[in-house]
Amino acid sequence: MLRLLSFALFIATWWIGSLLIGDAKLPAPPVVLATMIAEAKSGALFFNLGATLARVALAFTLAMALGSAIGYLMGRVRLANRLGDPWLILLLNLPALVVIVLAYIWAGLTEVAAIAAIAINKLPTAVVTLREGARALDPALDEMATVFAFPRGRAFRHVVLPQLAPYVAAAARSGLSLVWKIVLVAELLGRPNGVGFEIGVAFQLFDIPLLLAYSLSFAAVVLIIETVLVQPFELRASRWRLRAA
Amino acid sequence: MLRLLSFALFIATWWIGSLLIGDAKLPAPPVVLATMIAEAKSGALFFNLGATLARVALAFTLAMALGSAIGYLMGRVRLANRLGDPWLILLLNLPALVVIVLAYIWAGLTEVAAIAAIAINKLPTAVVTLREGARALDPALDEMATVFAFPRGRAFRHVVLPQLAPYVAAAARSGLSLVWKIVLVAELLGRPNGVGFEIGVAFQLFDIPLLLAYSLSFAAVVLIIETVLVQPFELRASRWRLRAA
Amino acid sequence: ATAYSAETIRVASQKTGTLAWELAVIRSHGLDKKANLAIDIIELASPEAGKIALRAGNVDMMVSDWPWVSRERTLGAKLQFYPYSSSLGAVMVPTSSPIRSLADLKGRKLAVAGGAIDKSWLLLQASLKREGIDLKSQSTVVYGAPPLLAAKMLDGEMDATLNYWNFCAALEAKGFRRLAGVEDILPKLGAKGRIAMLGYVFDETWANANQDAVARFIAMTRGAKEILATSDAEWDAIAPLTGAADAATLRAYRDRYREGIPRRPIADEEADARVLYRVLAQIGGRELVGSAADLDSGTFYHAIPGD
Amino acid sequence: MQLDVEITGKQFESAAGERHDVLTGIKFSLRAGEVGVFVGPSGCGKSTMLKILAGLDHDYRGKVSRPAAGRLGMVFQEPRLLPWRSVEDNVRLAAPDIDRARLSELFSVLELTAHRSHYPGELSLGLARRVALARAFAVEPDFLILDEPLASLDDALAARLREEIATLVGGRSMITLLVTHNLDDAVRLGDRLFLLSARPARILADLPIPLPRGARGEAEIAAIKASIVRRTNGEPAERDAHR
Amino acid sequence: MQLDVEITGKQFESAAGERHDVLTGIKFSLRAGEVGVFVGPSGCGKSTMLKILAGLDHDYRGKVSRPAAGRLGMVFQEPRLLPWRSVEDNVRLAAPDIDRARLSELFSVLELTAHRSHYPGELSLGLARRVALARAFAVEPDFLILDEPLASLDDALAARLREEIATLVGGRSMITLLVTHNLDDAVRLGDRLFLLSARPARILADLPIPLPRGARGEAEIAAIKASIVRRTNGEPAERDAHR
Ligand SMILES: Nc1ncnc2c1ncn2[C@@H]1O[C@H](COP(=O)(O)OP(=O)(O)OP(=O)(O)O)[C@@H](O)[C@H]1O
Ligand SMILES: Nc1ncnc2c1ncn2[C@@H]1O[C@H](COP(=O)(O)OP(=O)(O)OP(=O)(O)O)[C@@H](O)[C@H]1O
Ligand SMILES: [Mg+2]
Ligand SMILES: [Mg+2]
Repeated sequence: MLRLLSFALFIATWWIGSLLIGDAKLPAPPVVLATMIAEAKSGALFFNLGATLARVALAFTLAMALGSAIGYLMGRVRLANRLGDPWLILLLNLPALVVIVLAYIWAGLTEVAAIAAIAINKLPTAVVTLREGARALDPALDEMATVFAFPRGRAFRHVVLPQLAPYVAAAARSGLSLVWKIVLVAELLGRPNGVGFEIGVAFQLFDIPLLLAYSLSFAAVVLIIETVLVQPFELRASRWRLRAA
Repeated sequence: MLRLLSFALFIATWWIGSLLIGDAKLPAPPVVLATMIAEAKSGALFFNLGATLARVALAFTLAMALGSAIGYLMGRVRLANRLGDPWLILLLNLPALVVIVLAYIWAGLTEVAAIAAIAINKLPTAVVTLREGARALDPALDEMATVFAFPRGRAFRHVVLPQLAPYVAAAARSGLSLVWKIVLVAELLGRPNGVGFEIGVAFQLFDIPLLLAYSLSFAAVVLIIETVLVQPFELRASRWRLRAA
Repeated sequence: ATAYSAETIRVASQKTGTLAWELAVIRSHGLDKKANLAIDIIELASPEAGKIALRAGNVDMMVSDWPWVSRERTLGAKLQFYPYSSSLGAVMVPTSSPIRSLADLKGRKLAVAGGAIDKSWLLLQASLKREGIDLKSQSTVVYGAPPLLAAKMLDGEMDATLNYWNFCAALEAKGFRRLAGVEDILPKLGAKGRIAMLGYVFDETWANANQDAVARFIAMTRGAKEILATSDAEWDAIAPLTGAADAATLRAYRDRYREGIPRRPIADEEADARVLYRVLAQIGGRELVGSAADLDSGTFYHAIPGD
Repeated sequence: MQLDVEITGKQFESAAGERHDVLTGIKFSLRAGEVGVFVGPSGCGKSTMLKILAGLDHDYRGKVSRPAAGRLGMVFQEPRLLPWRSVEDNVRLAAPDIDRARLSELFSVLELTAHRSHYPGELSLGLARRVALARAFAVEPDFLILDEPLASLDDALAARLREEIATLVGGRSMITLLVTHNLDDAVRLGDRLFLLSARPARILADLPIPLPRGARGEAEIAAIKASIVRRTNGEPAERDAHR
Repeated sequence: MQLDVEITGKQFESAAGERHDVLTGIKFSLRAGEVGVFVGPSGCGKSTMLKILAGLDHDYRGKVSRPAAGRLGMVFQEPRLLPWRSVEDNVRLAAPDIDRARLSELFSVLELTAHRSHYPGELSLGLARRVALARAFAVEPDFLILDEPLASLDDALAARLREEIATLVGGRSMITLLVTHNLDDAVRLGDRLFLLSARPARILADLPIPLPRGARGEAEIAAIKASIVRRTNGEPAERDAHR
């Protein structure tokens, strides 16, 4: 309910803003919606959105899985951290553009290169977040698990994972947004389809309604996933936390 | 020591890689170093690095401060979260390109527009991370602070902040890297100097040594800041954590 | 259909670029079949993507400029160039602007597309320098992405813009005044005529191995250019590709495009390129042209029959 | 200065969503200088009550009027120290105005002198509880709440700390609430003894302890204890009433 | 099956970097079926010793040979439950093979039946400690370590749980270590009683309790207690030796 209200508020702000600033600088919601519908009707929206979502899903999963594992290791094993840290900082601070260009040059303008480049861009931020999470793990619970001879899997699932959950959530949310920002660059530079490609075209044509239509479509998809999937799950997973009085 | 070793390993890997792949696809370290030195001698490196660092510093500080505050609020006050959440997801999933273009359109091709656009891109990821941190705060310690009538400032500094520290660290590290990725786009699209501008030039010319020279200079700056400033501080701040047996 | 399979040429094309228009014409008129070529179009969204594609080996041919090709050659990558378009950028001002000549740009806010090493920008500076004006220091220069700067011009945030020809055409259709085209300043710098800055770029070894196919490709694109040069109806057909918002814009695109079809012998093009190369190097385009003082001699591709 | 309590109801909602009563009839008053001791079965609602009285929980039915301007000192059932601050800082943060001499005295009485600069993670549980005690004492409270303050301490130390609490209580005119499972502590420290029922807690008996604290000999204490044990054993049915 | 312990030294390094001794001379053996009780001043090193015996800490001087293939059950000094798992899940995770009937019985003895589905955050401290006890019992251990298992429980419940521990110990041939500050518990449950010095802890006395557990009447228990009190009071200088 409140979410809906807040969403309505957003649309209202936008609309008023566009009235004040002028349609040329900020197209009103109906204009963008019309563009969105036109693109949807032609099938281009779904085609491009689909292509991008597939890339996002792949790169995100890859980077989250690998990044979480590395981050966990670096947070727990001091040697791993010492060895990995300079690489991490380097990777963290390599511009997306450079990584993508190099990936395309080495592996060709292929889907694999694109996804790998995106994943490499996201990877270090997942590492950094999960590393903090692993460092903050409670040793008392570890000891408990050792005493009661929890097998590795059980200890991970029931002792470690719930402690990492907030870090995973943070890494996932900000990570998804990062992947999305970078997939656009990757598509701009070397893919023949996808939202990034269309946004590049829209930018060249300086077609702001088109630009917004594609941007907001993705945001809408994420909004729906959040509302329908992630947040109910999160609510369930954090039920044990006492509501503040 | 170990860090140095790891760093040496990185250079070695790179060098061998460049020998295998060929100089055209991956220039060897000395080539990049020579470019770096040439740029440094001409003063261009420091000038551009300085300009970018100033933007990064400003946008980063702005986004971290605001984002942390908002994230903290959303983590603690349920109403704030409900209201802010759709906006957050939207902001999170707006492509950097779109934000930057819109900022330039509305606020002109100015420094202010660039910094605001970068900050807006980074803001939501800080919010998301700090929100998780605020949610994970220990109510027992809050109660303690209430009972002993800690004034607001003292409670924040001694009770809340140390609990948020790992989240702040994660947000800062991955945030810096995000700001850095985005400042390049902003400079590419509408600033007359900075590393992003130079990378844009290098990219237009397809001059990979130049591309790498600028990218790595920034990474080197961050690496130095990390080694000299951040990590000793972090070590001090987490002294209370028991080293694992 | 021929008994043997047609040779394939992979071409990188920016979706909004003029090459895409020509390729559409080629397709719709079956010119590729007539030339016995299979044109594999790699659609990309940004101009730089073509360079990546060529370097990564995903395409055989892309469109870029000869200063870059020469620079690459001095750095060791043996690329070659064949003229494709002589459409050049222009300086645009609002209709009512008090700016009457290039010299009036002094002290104004000038939006330069493509950054500090843009060829048109360097040439403009060089020509004004001969009049004793150092535009870089005597006016407020704003660099930025071409579409963004065009939009800024429409806003009135800028006094003038030096932009790519297609954005200039769009501005023209919106009533902006063309202060001067870059081709207008070329004679002052020693060029004999309109020069084709843009051309097909490909690997030398590949071109030598596929001389016949390259020749057929060039002839085929000339055919397409001829159609676009003569048929107005054809423009209506490709209108959606151009992104032209209205008929006026489309007309401006058409006229500027037609002007930009290169018609000079390649030797003349090369001679002018030599001259301009020195100008570019002199004005501080070291970054652009690289360390060599002269145009690399192998830059232009000469194996097209009839040139 | 007086504490007037009338809690008619307190419910908790479990994560699964069911509500259950924790407190029903809690009604009593305490004057300054008095020590009220609460004894009741584990899980009956003692800590919940203390939290309400400390002003940490406002979600209950009834009315509590607390000493208005008084300083509050509290020992929670767990130590609740800040893990990232040293023992000394933990105390100083709660009581910034404490003077050096008093702090040293406190640490020495509680046998914490050697641990001043340690972090809580480096303490044994008993040590940590003592730090919590030091913190509560250091604020020089007008209203002191102690939730099992002497658990996890050895008998000798516990006895000495009991003396210390008695001294503190005697020296200042403050209101003290003490929850304990140790009848000995209860009888030696309390002025009024409240027996609580099993959950939902209500006051079963309100037993004043007649002699002043200083005047209680071992014999009197034994007698009072015996009478209490008699009372509590008289009501065995209560404890499992909530099942 | 036997436990042989000889810890000649254990040091901790504080965050500030200073090292201090926590254990010096700990040497004893226990056979299956025996209950060793440890009594010593707060902070002397009891929990540290238990951690070493549980195999959680390998950084000490000396030699410990633990029962090889035996299952270990432990009640830590704090409950150490998983806050994100229900009471029942906390027990089941440690003892996945437990059958329904035994689990229900355990919960009923510990008066936890009403709390099976609660999360640890919804429990009182006493309830949480009981869950920790349930968990340790549920694994049917061969080697049971109890660090103040009956603290924070009311006397009646504590007495009943003491019986339960005695039954468990009597029913299986296991080695039990018990740390307590309650002499009553010590004497009623122990077969051997070890008195520890103040930090650094060493064994001051190793007192066998001659009668079998079942045969100890109130009179014998009082006598044993008295003798122990005499012994501990005879060495008052020890306690502050570490200052
Ligand atoms: N991780 C640690 N780092 C430094 N010192 C420690 C650490 N753990 C315990 N100590 C110190 O070792 C000593 C013994 O601690 P331990 O927890 O074994 O005491 P204990 O006998 O169990 O006391 P209690 O009865 O209060 O539980 C204490 O003085 C404590 O400060
Ligand atoms: N946040 C909560 N949510 C739900 N139930 C709760 C919550 N806190 C306490 N309870 C329940 O309220 C009852 C009373 O808890 P409380 O902590 O007051 O007991 P107590 O008398 O202090 O027990 P103990 O002697 O074990 O400390 C318990 O049954 C407990 O399960
Ligand atoms: Mg309690
Ligand atoms: Mg202990």
